[in-house]
Formats: sequence, C-alpha cells, structure tokens
Amino acid sequence: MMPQEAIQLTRDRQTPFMDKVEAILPEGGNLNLCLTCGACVSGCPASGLSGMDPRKFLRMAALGMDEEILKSNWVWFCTMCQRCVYVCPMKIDIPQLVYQARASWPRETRPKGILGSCDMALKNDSCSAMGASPEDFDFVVNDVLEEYREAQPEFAEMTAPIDKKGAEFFLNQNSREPVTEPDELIPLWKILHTVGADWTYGSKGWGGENYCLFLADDKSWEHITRTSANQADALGCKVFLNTE
Amino acid sequence: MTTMAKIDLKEQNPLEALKQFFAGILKLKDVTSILVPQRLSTLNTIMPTLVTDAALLEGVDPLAPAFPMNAARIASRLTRKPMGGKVAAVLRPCEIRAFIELVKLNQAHREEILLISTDCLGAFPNKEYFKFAAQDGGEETLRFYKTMLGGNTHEMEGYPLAPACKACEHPVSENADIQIGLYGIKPGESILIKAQSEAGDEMLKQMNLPETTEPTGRQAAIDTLISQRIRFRDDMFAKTQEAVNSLDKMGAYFSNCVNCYNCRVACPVCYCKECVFVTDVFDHEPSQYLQWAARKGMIKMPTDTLFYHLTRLAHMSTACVGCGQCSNACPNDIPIMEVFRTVAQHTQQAFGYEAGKNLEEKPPLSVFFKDEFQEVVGIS
Amino acid sequence: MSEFEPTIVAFFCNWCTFTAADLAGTSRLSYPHNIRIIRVMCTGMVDPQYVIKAFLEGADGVLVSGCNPGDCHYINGNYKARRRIKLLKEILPQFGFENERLRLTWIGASDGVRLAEILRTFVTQIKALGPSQTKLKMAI
Amino acid sequence: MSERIGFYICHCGINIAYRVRVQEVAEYVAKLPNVAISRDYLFMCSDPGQEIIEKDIREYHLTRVIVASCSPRMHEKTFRAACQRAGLNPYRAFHMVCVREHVSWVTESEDEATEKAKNLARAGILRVVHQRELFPATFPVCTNTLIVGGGIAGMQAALDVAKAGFKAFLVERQPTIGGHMLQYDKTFPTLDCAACIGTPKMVSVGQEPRIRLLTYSEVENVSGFIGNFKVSVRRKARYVEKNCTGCGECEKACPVDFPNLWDVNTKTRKAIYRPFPQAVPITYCIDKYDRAPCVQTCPAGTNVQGYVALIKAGKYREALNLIMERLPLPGTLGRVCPAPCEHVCRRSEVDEAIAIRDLKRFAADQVNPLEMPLPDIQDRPEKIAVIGSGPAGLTAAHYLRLKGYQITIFEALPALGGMLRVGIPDYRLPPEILDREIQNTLRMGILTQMNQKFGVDFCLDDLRKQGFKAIFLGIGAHRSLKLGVQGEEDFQGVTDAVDFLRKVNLGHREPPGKRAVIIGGGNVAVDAARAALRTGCGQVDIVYRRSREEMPAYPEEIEGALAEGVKIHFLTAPIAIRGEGGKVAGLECIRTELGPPDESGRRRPVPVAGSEFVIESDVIIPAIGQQPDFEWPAEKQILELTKRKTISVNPHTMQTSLPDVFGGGDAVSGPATVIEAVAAGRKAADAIHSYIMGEDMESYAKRAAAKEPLGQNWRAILKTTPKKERARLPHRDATESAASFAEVMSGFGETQAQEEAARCVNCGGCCECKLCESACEAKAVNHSMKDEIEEIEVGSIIVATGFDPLDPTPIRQYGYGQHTNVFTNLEFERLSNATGPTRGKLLKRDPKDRLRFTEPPKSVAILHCIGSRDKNYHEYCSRTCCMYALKYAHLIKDKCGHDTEVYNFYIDMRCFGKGYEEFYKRVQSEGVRMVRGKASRVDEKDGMLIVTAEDTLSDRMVKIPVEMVILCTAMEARPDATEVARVFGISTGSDGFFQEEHPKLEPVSTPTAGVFLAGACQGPKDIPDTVAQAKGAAAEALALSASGKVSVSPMISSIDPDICVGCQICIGLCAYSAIEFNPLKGISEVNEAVCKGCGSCAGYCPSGAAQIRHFTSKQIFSEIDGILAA
Repeated sequence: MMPQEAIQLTRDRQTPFMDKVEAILPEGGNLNLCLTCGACVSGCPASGLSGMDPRKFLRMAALGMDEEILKSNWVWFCTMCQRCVYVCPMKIDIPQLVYQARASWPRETRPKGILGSCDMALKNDSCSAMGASPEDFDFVVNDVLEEYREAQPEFAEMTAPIDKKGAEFFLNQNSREPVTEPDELIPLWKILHTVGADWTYGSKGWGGENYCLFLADDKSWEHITRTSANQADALGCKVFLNTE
Repeated sequence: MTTMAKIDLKEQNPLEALKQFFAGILKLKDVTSILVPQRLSTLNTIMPTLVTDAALLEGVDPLAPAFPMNAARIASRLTRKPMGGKVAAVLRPCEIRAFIELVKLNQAHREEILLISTDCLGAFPNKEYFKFAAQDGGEETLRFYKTMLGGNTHEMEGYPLAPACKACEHPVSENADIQIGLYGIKPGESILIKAQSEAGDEMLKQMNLPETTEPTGRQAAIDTLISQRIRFRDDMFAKTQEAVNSLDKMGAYFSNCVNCYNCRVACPVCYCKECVFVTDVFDHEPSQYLQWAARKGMIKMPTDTLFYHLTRLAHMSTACVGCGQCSNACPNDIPIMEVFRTVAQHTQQAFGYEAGKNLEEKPPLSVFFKDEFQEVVGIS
Repeated sequence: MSEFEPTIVAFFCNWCTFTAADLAGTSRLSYPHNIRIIRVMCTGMVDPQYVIKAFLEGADGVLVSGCNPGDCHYINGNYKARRRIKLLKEILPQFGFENERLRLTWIGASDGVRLAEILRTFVTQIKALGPSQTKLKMAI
Repeated sequence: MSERIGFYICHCGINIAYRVRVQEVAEYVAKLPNVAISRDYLFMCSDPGQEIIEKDIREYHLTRVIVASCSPRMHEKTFRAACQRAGLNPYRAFHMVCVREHVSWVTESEDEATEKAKNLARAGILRVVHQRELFPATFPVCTNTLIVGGGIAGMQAALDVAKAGFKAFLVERQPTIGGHMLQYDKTFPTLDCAACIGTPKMVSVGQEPRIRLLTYSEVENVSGFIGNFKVSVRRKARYVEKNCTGCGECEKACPVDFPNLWDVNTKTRKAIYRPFPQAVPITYCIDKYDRAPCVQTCPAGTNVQGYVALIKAGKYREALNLIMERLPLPGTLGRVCPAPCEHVCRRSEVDEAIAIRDLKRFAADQVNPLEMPLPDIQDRPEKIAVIGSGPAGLTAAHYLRLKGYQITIFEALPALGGMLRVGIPDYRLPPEILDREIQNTLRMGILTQMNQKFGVDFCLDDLRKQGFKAIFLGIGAHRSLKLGVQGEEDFQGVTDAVDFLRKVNLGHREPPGKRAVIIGGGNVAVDAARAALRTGCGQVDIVYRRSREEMPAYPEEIEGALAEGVKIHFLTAPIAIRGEGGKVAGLECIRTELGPPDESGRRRPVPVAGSEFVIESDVIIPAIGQQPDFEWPAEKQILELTKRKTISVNPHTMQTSLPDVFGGGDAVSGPATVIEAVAAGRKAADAIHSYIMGEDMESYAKRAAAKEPLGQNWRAILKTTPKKERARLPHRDATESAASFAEVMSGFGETQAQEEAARCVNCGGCCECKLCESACEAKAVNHSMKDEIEEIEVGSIIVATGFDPLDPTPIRQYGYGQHTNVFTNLEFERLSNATGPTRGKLLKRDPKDRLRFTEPPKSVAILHCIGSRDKNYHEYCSRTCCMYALKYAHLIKDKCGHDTEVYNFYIDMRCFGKGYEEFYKRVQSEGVRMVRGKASRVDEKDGMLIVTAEDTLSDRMVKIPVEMVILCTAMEARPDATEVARVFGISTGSDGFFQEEHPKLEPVSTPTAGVFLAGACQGPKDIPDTVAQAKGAAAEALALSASGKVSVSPMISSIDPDICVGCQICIGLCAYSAIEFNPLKGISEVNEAVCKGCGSCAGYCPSGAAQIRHFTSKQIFSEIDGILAA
C-alpha cells in the first residue's frame, strides 16, 4: 500500500466552489462554520458510499479541493433528504453544496436515468417524467373514473376534473400511476370526494415528479415548475397541492 | 341643555340689539366685565375693549370686517391667574379655538371666563380694511352684515375677505358658552342667542329673554357656507403645496422674510415668553457667519429664515387654528397662513387632533402611547 | 464622476444604539463611512429642531435611533421620540424632503450586527435618493 | 483668540492608526479656528499620554481639550480626570471624539476613515467651545448591599460584604439558599463533594448577623439610584412560621405527593416540604396554588382534593371529617351526586378524571358516623325552625346546630329526608345509609315534628309566636308538572312520577300496572322506570323528545335502565293519552327530529308530520319536571315568588322577602341536584347565624358578592405522568338487580380506592387538609399567611440569579422523555448525590416507573454539547460540560465498577482551567472511551439505547448500544431574565444572559451604576469563576459603601426661569416626576436629585427653556454644523 498523498495546500489556494455556493445562500449560510463534529455523517444514508460522506465533502470544499469533489460521483448518491442540515449544529446547507456540484457536471455526463427522465418531462406540456401526453392523461383519468363510478354506485357522483376553472385546489400527479397503475389514482380521488374538496388536475404540468431538480438542471427545473404553476394560476386555483 | 332665545331687531340693526344684550350681560350678578370689540371713537378702527360700565358700550361692533388681532391672547392675559370675577368675552370662533389651545398650555383658564361668540361673517385683510374704512367709516358694518348673510360670502364692494376667512370651515363656534346666531336668519329680522354650556344656560335663564327654537334653515345655511369654504380651502392647500414643495420654491416663497418674527408675535398659539430664535441659542458668533458663508460662497442674511419657519411649524402647527393673523402681521406680505394651514392640516390629522375643538384632547406632543405609530419605526 | 457620497447625521442614544455602535466597532463589522454619530443620552432629548437643522445644513439623511420598546434606560423616552419623528415626517415632506431621508430605529445594545445592517441599508437608500436639495444649494 | 483648544488624536497602538492617517488629521485640525495645539500620540490613555495633555494645558494655557480616540464610554472619565488635574473644569473643557469604534474599526478604506475622523474632529472643535462648567452633585451612600440570588455566587458575595462589616440583604426565590451547586454531587476537577464545601457556606450565611436572609422572596421593584436604592421585596407566604424546628412531623402527616423540583423530579416530596435536608433556613414551606378546580366547582365547596389525598393515605376518618365540614350527607352524595367536580378534573389532561364521587362513597362507607365522637357544641338559647327535612333543610339544621342553636325540623311526610327519602329509589340510595346520616345530624340534639305540612298545619306566625328567631324554608318541589296533552285528566292510570316514587319509597311496592310508559328524560323519569320494573311491571317504556345525547339523566342510569330491559323511545313526543272504559289504554306519540337550538341551547325537537304511533299501556307516568307546592293561602301575599314560581331569595344570603325567613333547595332553585340543595342549606345557615348576631344583611350580601373570583394558577402537570386507567365500581348483574330494590353498585375495595385516589395530580398544590397543623408541636403551621411586601434601602445591588439547564425534550433525536434511561446532567447529579432518589447510587430507571430505580448500568454514553454550540439552540459554548462529563465518567467507573463501559461523545475537549487538563488525563487513564464526534441520535432497541455518531478521527460510523445515556445540556439564561433585567435597569445580551458593562475591563459592572453582576447570570461559568466574580462584585459594592458617598452626573435638566412660560407640558412628559410647577413664579422647576437627565423635557420645550446640561441645543447645533461644514 502506498502512503496517502498529502493534500497540497498553498498560500494562495482558493476555494472558488465553496465561495460560489456561499454567495447563493441567504445570510447566515456560512459554510466555514463547520465544527467537524460528524453529526451529518452519522445521519446520512449516503455516508461511506464512494468513500465519501457529507463532512468529508464539506471539508474538501473548504480546503479548495474543487477538482476532486466536482469529479466525485458521490453527489449522485445523495438523496437530498436534508437530514444533515437537520442535525447540523451550525445549520450548514450541505445539500446546496451537493446540488451545485451536480450542476457543475456537463449535462450529458450526468446519470442516464435521471437525465432521461428529465428530458422526457421536457417533451410535452404534461411535464411527465414518463413522457405521457396531456391527451393520454385525459383519456386514462376519464376511463378509470367512468369504470369506477359504474362499479361503485356510492361514488357515482365522484369527479376527477382536468382544467376545472376556479377550483380551490390544484393537484399534480406522479405519472407512474396514470401510465402503469391507473387504479391507484382512485384512493386519492375518493378522499377528496368524501371531504367535498373542490379540486382539479391541469392538462398542462400535471406531472408531479421533478427529475430536472435532481439533475440539478436549473433551467429545466424552472420550466417544469413554471408550467405547473402557470396552469394553476390560469385556472384560478387558490392552493397548489403537491402530491409528490 | 341647549336653550335658545331670540332678540328681534329694531330698525334691522343687529348692533343695537347686541349692545343691549351685552349691557344685559354686564348686569348679571357674577359678571364683572365684558371683553368686546368696539369701534374706538377717535379712530376708525375696531379693537377689543374691557368694559365694566354698561354705559360705555356705544361702539360695540363685533360684526365689522375688521380683525386687527386675535383676542385669544387678550383673553389669556385676563385669565392666566385669578382675576377676581368673571369676564364675558365676545370673540370670533377662531379666537375661541385659540383660547382653548392656550388653556391646554396652561396659558389661560376657562373657569372665570364666559365665552360669547358671534357667528363669524369674516373680515378683510387688515390693510384692506384700513383702506375700506378710510373711504367709508360708520355704516359699513350693517352693509357688510347684509351682504354676507345675503349669500355673497367672498367679497364686498370689491374688497375680498381675507384668505384665512375664505378658507375657514368654523364660522360658527361650538365651544362658546353663548352662541350669537346670524346665519340662516333673514338679515335685519332677529338674532339667535343659544346657550351651549351649563354656564351659558344659567346666564340665559337670568336674562329672561323670549325662548325660541333653532330657526329652520340655519343648519342648512351653515352647511352650505362650510362646504363652500372647504372647497376654497382644499384648493388653497393644493396651490400652496405646489408652491413650496422644493427647496427652491420654499426659498422663493419666503424670500421676502426679514426675520422680524411679527408672524409669531401675532400668532395666538405661539405662546412662548421668548421665542427660541431670539434667545442666545441663535446669538451666533461673528466668526460663525463667516464659516457658514465660506461653505457655499454666500448666505442669505439674516440667516435661519427657513429654520425659523420650519421650527415654528414643528412647535405650533398642531395648535394652529388658521386665524390668519400671521399673514396680517407680515410687513412684506408673505402668505404665511397658507403654508401653516396646509402643514397643520397634515400634522393635526396625523395625530387625530383638531386644534381648539375640545378641551379634553391633549396637545399631540404632550402625550405618547406604547403601541402607536409603529410604521414610523424601522427601516425597510 | 465619482459616486455620490451622502452625509448622514445619526443621533444615537447613549445606552442602546450608541453602545451597539461601539459593539459593531469592537466586532470589526464594517459599514459605510457616511454615518456621523452624535451622542445623545436618550432619543427623548432629540429636539425636532436638531433634525431640521441637520437637513437645512445639508444632511442627506438623518437617523434617530434609541432603545427597543420597554428597554429605554429612561423608561419611555423612545416613545416620545417616536411622536416627534412622526410630526417631522408630516412637515418635512411638504417642502420636498423625501420621507425616507428621516428614519427612526430602535437598536438594542447587543444588536451590533443589526446596527451595521441598518446603516448599510440606510446608506444604500439615501444613495438611491441622490443628494439632498440643501446639499447642493444654499438654504435661506 | 479667546479659546485655546488642544487636540489629541490617539494611534491606539495600531487600532486607529492602521486605518486613520492620524498625523494628517492632527495637521488638519491644527488649522481650525481656536486650535492652539494639535498632536497625535501612540496611546493617549497611557500615563505619558495624559501627562502630555496636562503639560499642554499649563504651557499653552489651553481652555479646552479634545481627544480623538476610542468610544467615550471607554475613556471619557480618564481624560476628564486629566483635565481636572490640570485645573480645568472637566465638563467645560473636555470633549471626546470616537475614531476607533466608530471609524477605524468599521471603515475599510483608509481615505474614507481619515476623512471621517477629520469631520468628527471638526464637529468636536465646534462643540467644545459651547460647553459649560458643571459640578457633579454628591450624595451620601447607604452602606447596605442587596444580593439577589442565593446560589454560590450570592452566598459568597453576601459573606464578603458582611465580613467587611457592612450589612447584606440576600434575597432568594427558593425556600432555601444553595442554588444549583448544592444539587450537584462532586465538583470537578478536585472531586470534593459539593455539599461538603457548600453547606458550610449556607450555614455561615444563615448564622451571620450582618446578613439578612430573605428566602422564598422576590424583588418586585427597584427605584432610586446608585447609593440610594429603594427595593420592594415580595416575601411569599411560606405558611410556616419561623418557630418551625424542622422536625419533619408535618411532612409525615401530609398526604399530598409532588415530584421534587430540587431532585429534578426524580423523586417525590410532600406539599409541606423543605427542598433537601440541609436546607437553610430549615423552616418548612407549603406549596400552595389556587384551589383545585374540583374544590372550586363543588357547589358546597367540599375539599375534594383534600379527601382524595387522605383516602390515598388510608386516613378515612380524617377524610370523612373533611367532607363533613361542608356537607352532612357523605354517603348519600357519594351515591347520587352528579359530581360536577369530575367534569373539571385535570387528571383528564393525562387520561381520565378521578372517580371522585365513588371515592367519597368509599370514605363514607368505611366509617360509621354514629361511632364518631359527638362534636363539642356550645349551646345558644335562640330557637330556629327548619321546615322540610330534605338535603337543604338537613344541612341547614346540621350546621346551625353545630353553632349551638336550638333546632326543630318540621316535616310534612311521615319520614325524614325529603326527596332523598321519597324521590330517589332505594336501589340507588339504600335507606340505611340515609337513616344513618340523618341520625348523625339528629343526635346532636335536634327536635323533629313529623306530618306537619307548612301552610296547612301551621304558618309562619305560629312559629314566631313559639319563639323561633329565624325560619328556614326548604320545602322542596314536590308537585309534578302536567303534560298538557289530551286525555291526561280523563283516564284512570295516569300517575305523576313524584307520587309514584313517593309511594314506592314509602313501602307501597305493588306494580302500578302491566305496561308502564314514562314520559321524560331526567333522572326522575329513569328512577320511575327502574322502580316500576322492580315493582313487577312487565314492560316499561320511556318516551323522550330528544336524542340520547341530550338526555339529562346520568349516563350510568340510562345504561342501567337499558340493561334491565327498559325500552327508551328517543325523538318521540306524546300527543294524547288514549283510553278505554275510563282507563288508560295507550300513549299516542309522534316522532320528532332536532331543529335549531332553543334558548336553553339544546336543539328543539320538531314533530315529523305523519309519524304518529301508539304505545299500548295501562299506566302513564309523566316525569317532565316539578315545582314547589305552595298551599298556604294566608301567606301567599307576603312571601315573594319568582316568575318560575319558586321562592325569591337574595342569592348571597338566601334571605326571602321576610327578614326572618330564609330559603333553600328545590323550593328556591326549582328542581336541581342534591349537592346544590346542600350548598344552599349551608349558605343559609351561615347567613342565619349572622342575622341572629344582628349583622346588617345588606352589607353581608355585598361582602359575599365582592369575594374575589378564584384564580386558575394551578400546578403544571408533568408531561411524564404515566397513564393509568380509572377505577370503576363493580355492578350487580342487570337481571338480578332489576328484581329487587337492593343497591345496584357496590363500593370500591381498599386497594382499588387508594390506587384511584393516587391518580390525583394534586393540581391545587397543598390540599389544605390541615393535618400538618395538628401534627406540628411547635404550632408553626399557619395556613392563612399572606404574601408581604418588605421595603429595604440599599446602596448597591449584586444580581446573582444564576442560570437554568436547557430542557432537552424538544431535541427529539436524543429521545429525552421518550426513552426512560436518557438522563439530563442534573438528573444524573441528583442520582449521584447522597440526598438524591437513590442515596447516591447510580442506578437505571425502571422503564415502567420513572420514580423507581433498579440496577447499575453496565454501559453509559455521555453526550456533550446538547444545545450548546448549536445554532438551533445556543451558539455559545457552555464551558462546564466537558469537565462535568469527565467527572461523570469518573463517578460511573468509581461507583458502578471499572468494567462499566463509559463513552464520551464530544466535538472538542475544552479543559482550560487550573488542573482541568490533568483531570482529563486521569479520566482517560481510567479507561473511559473518548469518541470525537457529535452523536446524531439515540434510539431504543431491545431494551438498549443505541447511540449513533461518527468517530471523525477514524472516519468510521459508530453505533454503540448502552444502558444509560446522559445528555450534557447547555446552561441557559433564566426564562424571566428579560423581566428581571428590567426590574434592575440592566440589559440582556443576544445570548439572553445579563450584559456586563465591558467584556474585559468591567466584567461585574452594568451600565446602571451601583448594580453589579456575579455568577452564571452573566454567562455560563464554573464554580471557581463564579466565586471569583462574586468576590469581585462584592469588592465593587464595598468600595461604594466604604467611600460613603457617590457623585452623580451633573448632566441633567435645567429650566431657565427667565424663558419658561409655565406651560407644564414637560411635567407630564417627565418619567421621574422630577419637574414641579412653582405657582408663585409661574414656572416649572427641576428637582435635581430626582432628574436623570433623559431630556424628555428639553426635547419638547419650544422656547428652549428646558435644556440638558452638556447636551444643550447650542452644543448639538455646533456639532451638526461641524459635521456638515463640508
């Protein structure tokens, strides 16, 4: 075994990556405050994967080892669960660091699964990561609804509106259900029906999952969120219910 | 409580009736004297007089369009300390409001004074009045009385009312113990005597005048007049605001000012014994003037002109009753009243205060509360 | 042309805001140099005349700052100051002095960080307003 | 040049000079008018620096001096003194310009800083020439010192003050001095026992004649100024007088248990207590709150909490005596009371209300009152008539007899007891219980006259003639209300419930018919139904207009009736009685539904059209209400009635319209509960006594009406209170019980009763059973003690109010409060302490009972920095935790054995004190495992606590199972620190602790002269630092006392008499009432001893007559001029 190579720190060693992230964070987000207590590590589900953990990641950023951390594929193991922030005594926003590291990857080199799902969502106005179109969604929802209303007379009055103007709640929907498990749409409808909620899906932006966020693709993330939000605004809904 | 009496006029002359009425007041058992405007025989002018002898009420004329001074200051002098008897004071509504302010500032006392107020017909600016009186003298009060009650409330024979009067929305006093009503009654017919307090009521009872009720149409006449005046006033506010809303304009507005401080001497609510601007705080070292001049190459002399006016606004605008004596007093004809009323409108509204309205309302800067004006604090 | 550098006269009460200013210094917090502090014992002694004087002499902004509600060393001086500032905020704008040039804040003795923040914000705001009329011209 | 100014700018080493070009500033100032000399120097505050000034003053004949250096709050005094030494009046001559805190330290650019310094210097030059001579006023100093807080800091300071020969007042909020230190076991690093070094201090404080100890007291208000403070101290009522010998007999007698706060709730104490055995003073203390809600709610004011506590303690006789202080019928009410007390019982916040009524029955069933000794009665000659022997009459008779009156009871029926006898069926209230309780009243010497109906057989005047001085009317409400339906009067078989029950209760037990229908939903209806069933009625139905939820009868009665086979028709109203051949044949009913609420708030039943139906029956028993039966034509006019046809009385005196006649019970209130009748009887008895004593009844009523409303300051219920199910009375089988009039429910067994009573959370604190009073030989217990306010005068004040440990419950990931064996540091201290719950043994908690401790742990994890160094809680380091954590590690090894595993989870070890690092080494060498990493969570698994952390040094995750976890919680400011700060005119910092005047140079002073700080109230610190600071604070106070005088700032208001116009607005604005009006001169004048110089007057005064010296308009204007002279 080779002895571990020492980190080369020189007087003018800079920490551009960390500075950049710090500039994004609102006041108080000082990434230099780390006490190196390790609480983040012991709460993190991705600790130890790829030989990396949140503390190490932050330390390396603090030492200016930008090359190493920006290359580490550990950032794609992070689930963005925010547990590290929750336990951190200094409230250090490590996920933001991870997010920015992801964003620094050339888009085409990012993990294929996430990348593909994000691209799918950009294909049409549904923003569905499975590429389902507004028409498909409309068909599936009405088909399932009709079938169920016939089968269950006590729910004969139930509705699952799409683009209902002025509804109180705007709901989005993980596209897995309409595409692969249409029957699983029903339980939520039943609850909404039973409590008498005035709700609607949107023909645009109904896709609830947001892989572009996980891809750290700001523009696409914004596109997807905006499509959804614009639809809710256009319908005049008061509350956006994110089901994802 | 309100009791009302009526005095019918002989030969349509209200002055004669008022003379009789004031003589009657002087006879009341606890009234020692009466403060009343009279036409001084030697001069063709009207000044407040303090009368104890009922025979010496010949020149009584509270209705003339002359307003040489705000007599609240006189009433304050008479009541600052116990006088040894009750004085009845015949004052215009704005004088009464100024008096109320002075009472709040402990410069006058309400206990030994009976406030009597005529419905105010307004007055000419002093200089205008002197011109007018010089060419006429004598009968003009009756003509003025008839003109003003006849519906022309802005001018007579080419002489306009003073702007302060044209903008005055308080032509009728609500605070006087006795209100002498003119508006809403056919001129020359009668005058209304209305008691508005316990003391006024008591007085009226003693005088044994024929009772009456509020003449129909009086309130409407007053309301119409007030709404005319509010229109004029608001127009005046707008124009004045426009005329002073920058340093240049403000400078131009006050450029005639020679720091004579006459405005503050004439002001009934400027109550300081010695204005801070004449104390040694403003007795600058000669070198100081040089330093100031050196800064911008020149200074206007005398200095501190705007400082003086802005300070006076801070000191008295919440108490300003809009009587217009400041404008009357200005030797260089600066329309001071207009600025002061315009600002007073803002400061009084800000504190929910109306000068001279109610003895119970504390002057805005004499009180404070924990949870108020929270919008003033902080920086956003 | 160099950037407009305003002059701001600040009346700080000895017990809270002046102490906070000391603390800001001790803590080496930096803020724009445009602030000129005049020490008063309490904001309750700030005569409206002081503010008028400062504006007429060319101040671009005036900041009066005292203790937080309930913390006034003299029980309630800060509340009295608030009324006086309210009064000035009714008068001065009539003559073209923008309302934002006069500020009242309450900054406690331990609020060094907040003090620096407020001073930064205030200077930025005044810079945005531009120089006061009296800065450039003689006031009569 | 009339003025000669010397200007000095300080480099402050490099602090100023690194940013401000000081030489340039000095050169600039030299050219300003009036400046005679301008210099810069390295350290102006140094002796040579000051000497330069003094020398210049003399040589250059300077009249004014300006120093530009640090904040005037720092060295203004220093330079003023220098000027004074050189012969100048310091206030006239000296002005200080701040170019360090306000310039060099906050400005980044050298140019800007230099410019700003010049500007400020110029303002100073202009200002200083307007300064005037001022002379500080000198006042004598009161040499007493007030010390607030009796912890180690307060005790030390008090002892030092006393040692120097001055008097100290030591005010402590707790009943004992000692503070947190006395809760600890050993102290680091020397491991000497806190009690061994702490208790001698406590004793010295207690015995020192120059220390006046005010424990259980709080400072409420401070006025005055340095050297002359006036302080009001609230001396909270201890309820035990000073002659308490501390023998502890009272504690043994007290039935009420509380968690002991001193032991951090790890064990219990009594309501009368002292926190720990060595407490100083030894005087006991009673923990009182507002009376418990049950006591407040009982109409009769029964001391519910008291008797429940006595039952728990097995003191049944005492319990019964306590009950009978307020009501003479405990066994009866223990069965039939609606128990409003249970509805407000705060145990329901934990699980369910205490079974109070059943406990009362239990107490009454344990003791036969007839076997108790007769009370000692002082006979009085006055005769009083009690008409009616129901609960109201009996109660009135009972308590009037106890006062000595000669009582005769007149009863219309052949038996005593009123509705208790003839209204309530025997299966609910066995006659032998009632008999026994009536007998107990009668045996005190009360006469009875049976079968005497008031208004028929006798009238009021008859009684007056017989010499009765007062009459109590308690004739009840025995007349049933009519149904008002068709057929009611027409057929045989309609009998009202009161009549029916009376007959049954008086022994006529033949069935009224074969099928009975009872109409109504109250207890009377259900009683009639169940009684009818027991007489052998084949089928019994109840018809009720509303639904079950609205039914006013007791739920258990409804359940009982249903179980016994009674059929209840809810939402059904009668519309007519059907008959055949003159006899009842059935009841025609109509279904109803509930409409909107009526005036009573209950939903109004609305008939459903077309839903009529008939219930066949031969007996119809209306039970829809009663009213009093007035059949006394002669007196109808003279006794006022209410609209509801009840007797009208004054609600406070129960006096009727006739002065000598009082009323109570159903005749006054209309049909109501037994307990309300008892309450009325009791109230009337008290009023009758006052009436006979000749008191004015109007003022009596006023006094009663003006009684203060009862408060709701109750003891908080601990969140850790374990749930426990409410005990239920055993039922007899329904079929069996429906067959006889024997009692349906039997009572509690003894264990069941005591366990049920133990569920009481004692929210009223002391239950006022007063057993302590009887137990005290010294007669020191005094339950009527009141809080007192003591005014004291002192010259200086030392605030030493200490800290609180952080409550770790909200930090959910560490499981405190969820997992039994997660301890806080203070809990661990108590565990380890010999006077703690385990007498010093380190034991685990029983998972089922937090108050029980089992065996020593075999492994322990100690978690550092809980709530410290944490932005979510406190950002500061609490400074003591590392060291006490090491101490715990040592103690565990020492007490539980060396094989016990101990882990310390730390971020950084901070062992900075004398001997601390050595102690760290020692503990490490004892085999304690140090894990460098903050634990992120504690989970419970298979009875073990799993601590998760990263060992950051080996870069590995660790999950360690342990049996015990100790959380080293932060020290934090007391929750009321802000209010306390306000009382003393000091302030708190952003960390919540009190702010010292200067962090280095004035660590014990505050901005308020004469008020000093000591100990952890100023910030987290350990015992050595605390003691050192206390000694420092004492030295400050002593310096003041020793000098005997203090000079106060001359910078106060003055009013120019020539300018003042006497408007007096300043008088209203002055917060200190320091201005008075002089009517002779017509001006306002300042009282210089009272004025504090805030300038509220000067800020208003339009003429400038009022000015603050040293802050005059002219001075401020010049400063503004200087700043703006660009």
